[in-house]
Amino acid sequence: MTTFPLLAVLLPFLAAFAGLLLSRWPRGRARQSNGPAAHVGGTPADEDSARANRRAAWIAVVPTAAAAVLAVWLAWGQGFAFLDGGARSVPVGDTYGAIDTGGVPISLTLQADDLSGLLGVLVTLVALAVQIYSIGYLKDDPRYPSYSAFISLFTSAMLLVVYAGDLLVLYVGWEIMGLCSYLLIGHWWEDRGNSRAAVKAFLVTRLGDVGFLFGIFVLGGAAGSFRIADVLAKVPEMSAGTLVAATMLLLAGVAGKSAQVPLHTWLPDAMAGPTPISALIHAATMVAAGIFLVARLFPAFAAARPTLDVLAVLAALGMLGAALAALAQDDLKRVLAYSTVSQLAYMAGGLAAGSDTATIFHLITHGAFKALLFLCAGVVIHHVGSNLMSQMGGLRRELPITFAATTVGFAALMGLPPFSGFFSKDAVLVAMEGALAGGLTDAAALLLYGCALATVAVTGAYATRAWLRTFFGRTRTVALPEPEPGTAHVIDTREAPPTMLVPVVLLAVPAVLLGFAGGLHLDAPVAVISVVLALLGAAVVYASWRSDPVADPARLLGPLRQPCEQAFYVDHLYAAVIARPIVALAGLVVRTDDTVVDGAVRGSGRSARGLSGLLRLAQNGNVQLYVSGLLAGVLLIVVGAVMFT
Amino acid sequence: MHIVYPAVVSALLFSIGVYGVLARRNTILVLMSVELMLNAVNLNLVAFDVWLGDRLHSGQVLTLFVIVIAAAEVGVGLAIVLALYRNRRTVDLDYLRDLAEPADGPTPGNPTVTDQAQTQRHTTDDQPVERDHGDGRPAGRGGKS
Amino acid sequence: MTEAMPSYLSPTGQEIIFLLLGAVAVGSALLVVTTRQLVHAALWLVVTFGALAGCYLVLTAEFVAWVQVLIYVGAVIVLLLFGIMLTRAPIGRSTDLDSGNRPAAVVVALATAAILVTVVIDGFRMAYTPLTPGQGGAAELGGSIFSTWVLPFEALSVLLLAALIGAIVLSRTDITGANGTNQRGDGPNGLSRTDTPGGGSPPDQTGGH
Amino acid sequence: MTSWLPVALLAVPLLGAFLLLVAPSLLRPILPAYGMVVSGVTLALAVALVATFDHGQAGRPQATVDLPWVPGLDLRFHLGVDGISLPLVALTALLTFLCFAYLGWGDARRPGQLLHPRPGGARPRALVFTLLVLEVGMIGTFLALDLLLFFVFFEIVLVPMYFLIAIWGGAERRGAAVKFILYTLLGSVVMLLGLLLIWAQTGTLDIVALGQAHGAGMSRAVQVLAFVAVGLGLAVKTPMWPLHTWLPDAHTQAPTVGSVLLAGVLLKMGTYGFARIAIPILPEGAVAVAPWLGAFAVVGIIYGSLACLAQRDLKRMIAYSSVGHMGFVLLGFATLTTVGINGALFANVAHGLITGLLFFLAGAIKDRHHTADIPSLGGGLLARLPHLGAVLTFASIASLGLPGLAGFWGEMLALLGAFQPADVLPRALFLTFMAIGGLGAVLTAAYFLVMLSRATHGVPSVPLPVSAGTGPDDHPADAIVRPAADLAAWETPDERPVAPVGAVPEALDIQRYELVAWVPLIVLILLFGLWPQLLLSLTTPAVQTLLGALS
Repeated sequence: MTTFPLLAVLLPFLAAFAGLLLSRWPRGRARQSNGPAAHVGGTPADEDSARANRRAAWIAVVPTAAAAVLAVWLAWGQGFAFLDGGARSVPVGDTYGAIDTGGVPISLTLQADDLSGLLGVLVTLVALAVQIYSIGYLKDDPRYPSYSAFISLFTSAMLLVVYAGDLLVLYVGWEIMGLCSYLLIGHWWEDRGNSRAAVKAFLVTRLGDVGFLFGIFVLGGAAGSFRIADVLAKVPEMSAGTLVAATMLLLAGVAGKSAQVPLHTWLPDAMAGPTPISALIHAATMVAAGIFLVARLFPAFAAARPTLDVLAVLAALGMLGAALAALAQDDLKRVLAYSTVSQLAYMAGGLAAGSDTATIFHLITHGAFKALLFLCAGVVIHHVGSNLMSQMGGLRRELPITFAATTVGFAALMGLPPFSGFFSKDAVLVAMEGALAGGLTDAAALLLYGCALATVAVTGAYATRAWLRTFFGRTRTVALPEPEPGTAHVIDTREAPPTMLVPVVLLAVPAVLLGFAGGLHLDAPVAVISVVLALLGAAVVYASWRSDPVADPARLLGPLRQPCEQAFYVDHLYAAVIARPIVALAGLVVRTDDTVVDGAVRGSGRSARGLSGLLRLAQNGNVQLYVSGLLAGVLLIVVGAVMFT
Repeated sequence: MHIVYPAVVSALLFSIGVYGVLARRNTILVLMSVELMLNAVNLNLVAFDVWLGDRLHSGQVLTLFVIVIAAAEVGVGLAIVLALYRNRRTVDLDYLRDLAEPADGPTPGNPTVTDQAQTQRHTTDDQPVERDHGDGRPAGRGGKS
Repeated sequence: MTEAMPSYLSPTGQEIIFLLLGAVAVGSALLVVTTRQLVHAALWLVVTFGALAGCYLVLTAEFVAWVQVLIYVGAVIVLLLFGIMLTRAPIGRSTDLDSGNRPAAVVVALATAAILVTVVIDGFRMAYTPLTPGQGGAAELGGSIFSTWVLPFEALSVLLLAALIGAIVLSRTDITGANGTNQRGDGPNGLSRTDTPGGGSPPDQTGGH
Repeated sequence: MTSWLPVALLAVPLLGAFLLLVAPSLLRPILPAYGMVVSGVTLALAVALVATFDHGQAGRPQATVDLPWVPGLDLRFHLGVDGISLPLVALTALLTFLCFAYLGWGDARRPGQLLHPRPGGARPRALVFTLLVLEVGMIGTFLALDLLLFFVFFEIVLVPMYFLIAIWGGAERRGAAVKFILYTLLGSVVMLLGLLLIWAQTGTLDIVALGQAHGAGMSRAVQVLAFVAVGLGLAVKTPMWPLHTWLPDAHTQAPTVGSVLLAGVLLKMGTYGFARIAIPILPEGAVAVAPWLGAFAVVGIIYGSLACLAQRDLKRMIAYSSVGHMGFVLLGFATLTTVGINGALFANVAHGLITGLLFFLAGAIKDRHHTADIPSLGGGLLARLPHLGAVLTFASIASLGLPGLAGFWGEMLALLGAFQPADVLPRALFLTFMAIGGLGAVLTAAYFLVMLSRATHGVPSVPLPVSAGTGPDDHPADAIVRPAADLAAWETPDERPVAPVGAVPEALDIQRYELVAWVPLIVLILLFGLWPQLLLSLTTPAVQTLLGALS
């Protein structure tokens, strides 16, 4: 049992390497001969790449399934005790060695306690769903083996973060996740837009991670060890200053990874990656890592009051701004991306309010229904061929199963009663209301609670808008271009291949039932208020949609629409304030390096040659000049001799 | 007889000779100035010989030898001047600038002479030597000027 | 020394003659190096050497004086005049006899003069010797040359021979040099040769002018 | 202990080089194999040295040889190896062997393999001779335990590297080679003055004795002066920020093998000098100069990263990245703590492996496209040469310091050292250094990813003809020419004007000789990345003895 965390981490890790190296091995002719014939179906190249894809699929899915089983077993061992605040059970895990850095040692410990058990289950299940889904989604993609390998690598990195017992081991997993998100966002790197989005994602998270590393240094320095258990044990003895500094720096990492306000700009652009990736990485797991970290080190954060206030303010701004932005987006995936930013800010608010159990409960339910929404969006996009909602409509008849699943997802997102979202959001709202009394400084608590309620309404609005514009209204059928003579269009009238639909249905189940796993303790007034607000938002959008089904309900925002669509021009601000000046500075550095520093070196060479040039002038061939010089020299010597002897 | 007088006279003669050598343009005048310097030396030798009352008269004997050598020297000097005149049409020292450094000197780009570029030897002759044309054709016969 | 050393500032009769001759020599030497006419320079040189011969006489070195007159005035000046003639130097006033190096020359010359004169005066202010005639006669010198100085004398004759041959080789154009090249251009008598004489002289690689 | 190993390590390459002079005709036909054999034997000896090394006492110099060399001046031929120099000796032997494998594997006719005589004269025999002499100099520097012997080997390295750049280099190789050798010689002269000052003050040249004495017998002023002098010489070689301008020129003009050894080993000799000579022997000097060293190091990090961001030439960019990485190493040394110096030594070895691989790749790309100018590569390397693009991505990610790969641990420990510098050093100053170093790490990630996005991503905008097979067994060329319509679909809003490439690139993906040279590096990068304890267990005890009073 104690080696399960290690196995859970190692299995996907080995799967990644196996997928990368073995999927096409032995290197038959497949690799070389994907020549022009590749586009005409049925050539040996296609069989080879199809065989490679099948083998890569198996290499990817089986280890993830095994890891899922291990994770469930571990969580079962911990008794799912975390959610109902039960007694913290004994963590299961082992230390596999220590790195002696000469100062604070790094110990390679992997352990699963109740919190990480839960997260482990969420990660492995969503990863399994996405792997299976991707088989159908990227059926004839030549780079599927590397894609599935990177997903396995991501899964192992996320599990490393979840099961890490040492802060630096957690940091290693943390950064490898960033790398995988870079590689997967840039999966279709032919289009430079995707490549740029990937670079942006990596750099913004990397900026946050530097702050995160410094936070770890502060904690490690203060506690004398990087082990999480030791750090948490030493928290009461740490000075307030160290704690605030450490938690604020950790907050930078959290903001980077969980796309919180200052460093959130990368998440909407990350939608350039394939949809399963958005589902796995940018909805359920990686973005949740930040929240998980705060929950993991919650005693440290709880003791640092100023940090919680800052977190509350950032969360408030984040949730409302992102929700409004989601209301004005035309791209379905960007709507869901901004919705994720908003929900994460929601969870951050929950943490700031002082309740990590409610937050983790909402994290898990959100992971489930947001992954569901993304996978459904994938099916819709797969069917329509474009992300833009303006080109969708009336799909409820063509995609019945997806319609049902999406309805469940949006209902859970809005927090309507029977679905899981209602219970977890309610728990967070209760925590925020509780914070009004103590926990936070009054202004921050008030702002937080106010924004939370406003966000519930706006969430209802954008969820309904997306729902209506996608599945209702007139179907905009786009005529396919005239087929080349002799070939006919192969229309796949079926909704989506089973490999895509099965995960969707599977994920719909927790989206509905997960709410009841949280112990069913409801707070009536808060629940009623949230449902009323959600339905109010939905009603307003429904009314404006009813009046003109074709037009975009976002027109309700009026003058605010354009800023909301551009997410309040934060991107342009960063580009103008950070990106462009750095590139200009780089150009300046190269110029100065060439003229000043190198100039000095070349200059010294030139001046030496110049000096020699002067001396050469004396060699003008005039013999008399030489003799005069000679005699003058002799005279000087004579004078010297006479004078000094 | 105070030895100071001949010594001063010879010193003056010597420096006049130095002036002549350094200032005169015509080579023959330079030779004359050299003769002057030699005579200054001779005067000195004789003066000191007499002053020291040398039994071997080494001073005066040396003066004789110097006179002989001076004569030989003028002979060879003038032969050189003639050869110089025959080749250069002039005997002015100012125009004989062959010892001068070439104006361009080693190109600043690559201070060391690259081995590929075959060094074009500067000839002392005014007439540039016909270089071997790239296509291996031997240099054409120099036209008579 | 027998009588008290007279200061060099009050010269006796001999010294006055010597000073006069010295002044003539220096004056004519100055004219040699400053005259504008080339041939006058040679002639002033004759005056200088004559004055020097006088000086030798005053210093009781008769033999040297006569040798001086004989060789210097007789042979060297004549040779120089021949040189002037052969290089067809301009007769009469020619303006540019002084080269660009004149200022440096003046400085160096004055410096030399100043140093030598000061050192000599400082060193030999008190040096005085009575002149006894007859010391510099031919007999005396002959005896010493052919007794103690025989070896240099013989060496000198070899030197003269070498100088003679050198001068001949340099001045004759039909004697080929070591690498088979000979200086083309005008022959010994100064006439510029218009074309290569027949096949006689070897093909010229250095391409004369 | 086997004290003959260090001598053998020097003798084998020297004999190899000497044989080349003595029997050229005999060795010419088997030249590629000969190079590999000699460097292979040296590698085997290095591995033997690692195996027989007593890991328990890594602090104590082992396998020492101490023979009188110049009795008059009591100079001693004193060799030995300890925790600090062992990894570097092994790294040198490995990189040299990989260079020979790169040059000579297979029929040695492929692009980048200079060992077959071709028109224009690649002078293969001279190349093997130069590389072997270079190897002697490099290994000697790491083995020397006598100041003058260290200096002699430090100088021996310059001459072969000069010829390597001047003869087999690129277009303006002569200027670059001259600048390289003059700049480094100037630095070395200043270092020599420092060494002589130490010799004059203490009367001994033995590094081990001086190290244990920890600057006894030398006043503070003398120690500071000597540290500055020795430091300057080493800083030129490292290179430290203001003294770095010889590096980009040398690298852009050096041949692939030259660049690998220049970046992989020669830069390490500068930093090794700090660990072996400057800090242990002149502790008070080190304490006085450390803040300045830290400042220059940090400026170097930012300066190098910014310079890389605006570079167009791939090899020049990697050269500037070396300036940045060496900034981290110097920052580690400046902290004067065990953690910091451990980090510096780890980053040293990691940089050798990673930048060695990067320069192999840059050379491979340059040999295929006949240009290293990133825009004129036309982008889309992953489409045209997928394996080469994949390895380039791997190397770049390793170089930007991704945890799990070797590049991370060195930089992280250097930053950790800067977080808690030696208590004699100003804490606030080093915290700002740490912050700036962190920003430098972000900038490093920025320029590598921008380079990757420009070079490997996008659609190859240069149409690929059928490449003329250079070898009989060459597989039919895969002319991946996408239909024009498809190209138009992917609008490529690349902001860089893409200049059409003159000579058309050959579409040969990774060849066997390249695989042989690169796989060991990749494996080692992964190994040290996943399990850094391998290296840290060696350097930690050695660094503790080195710091002595300070730690």
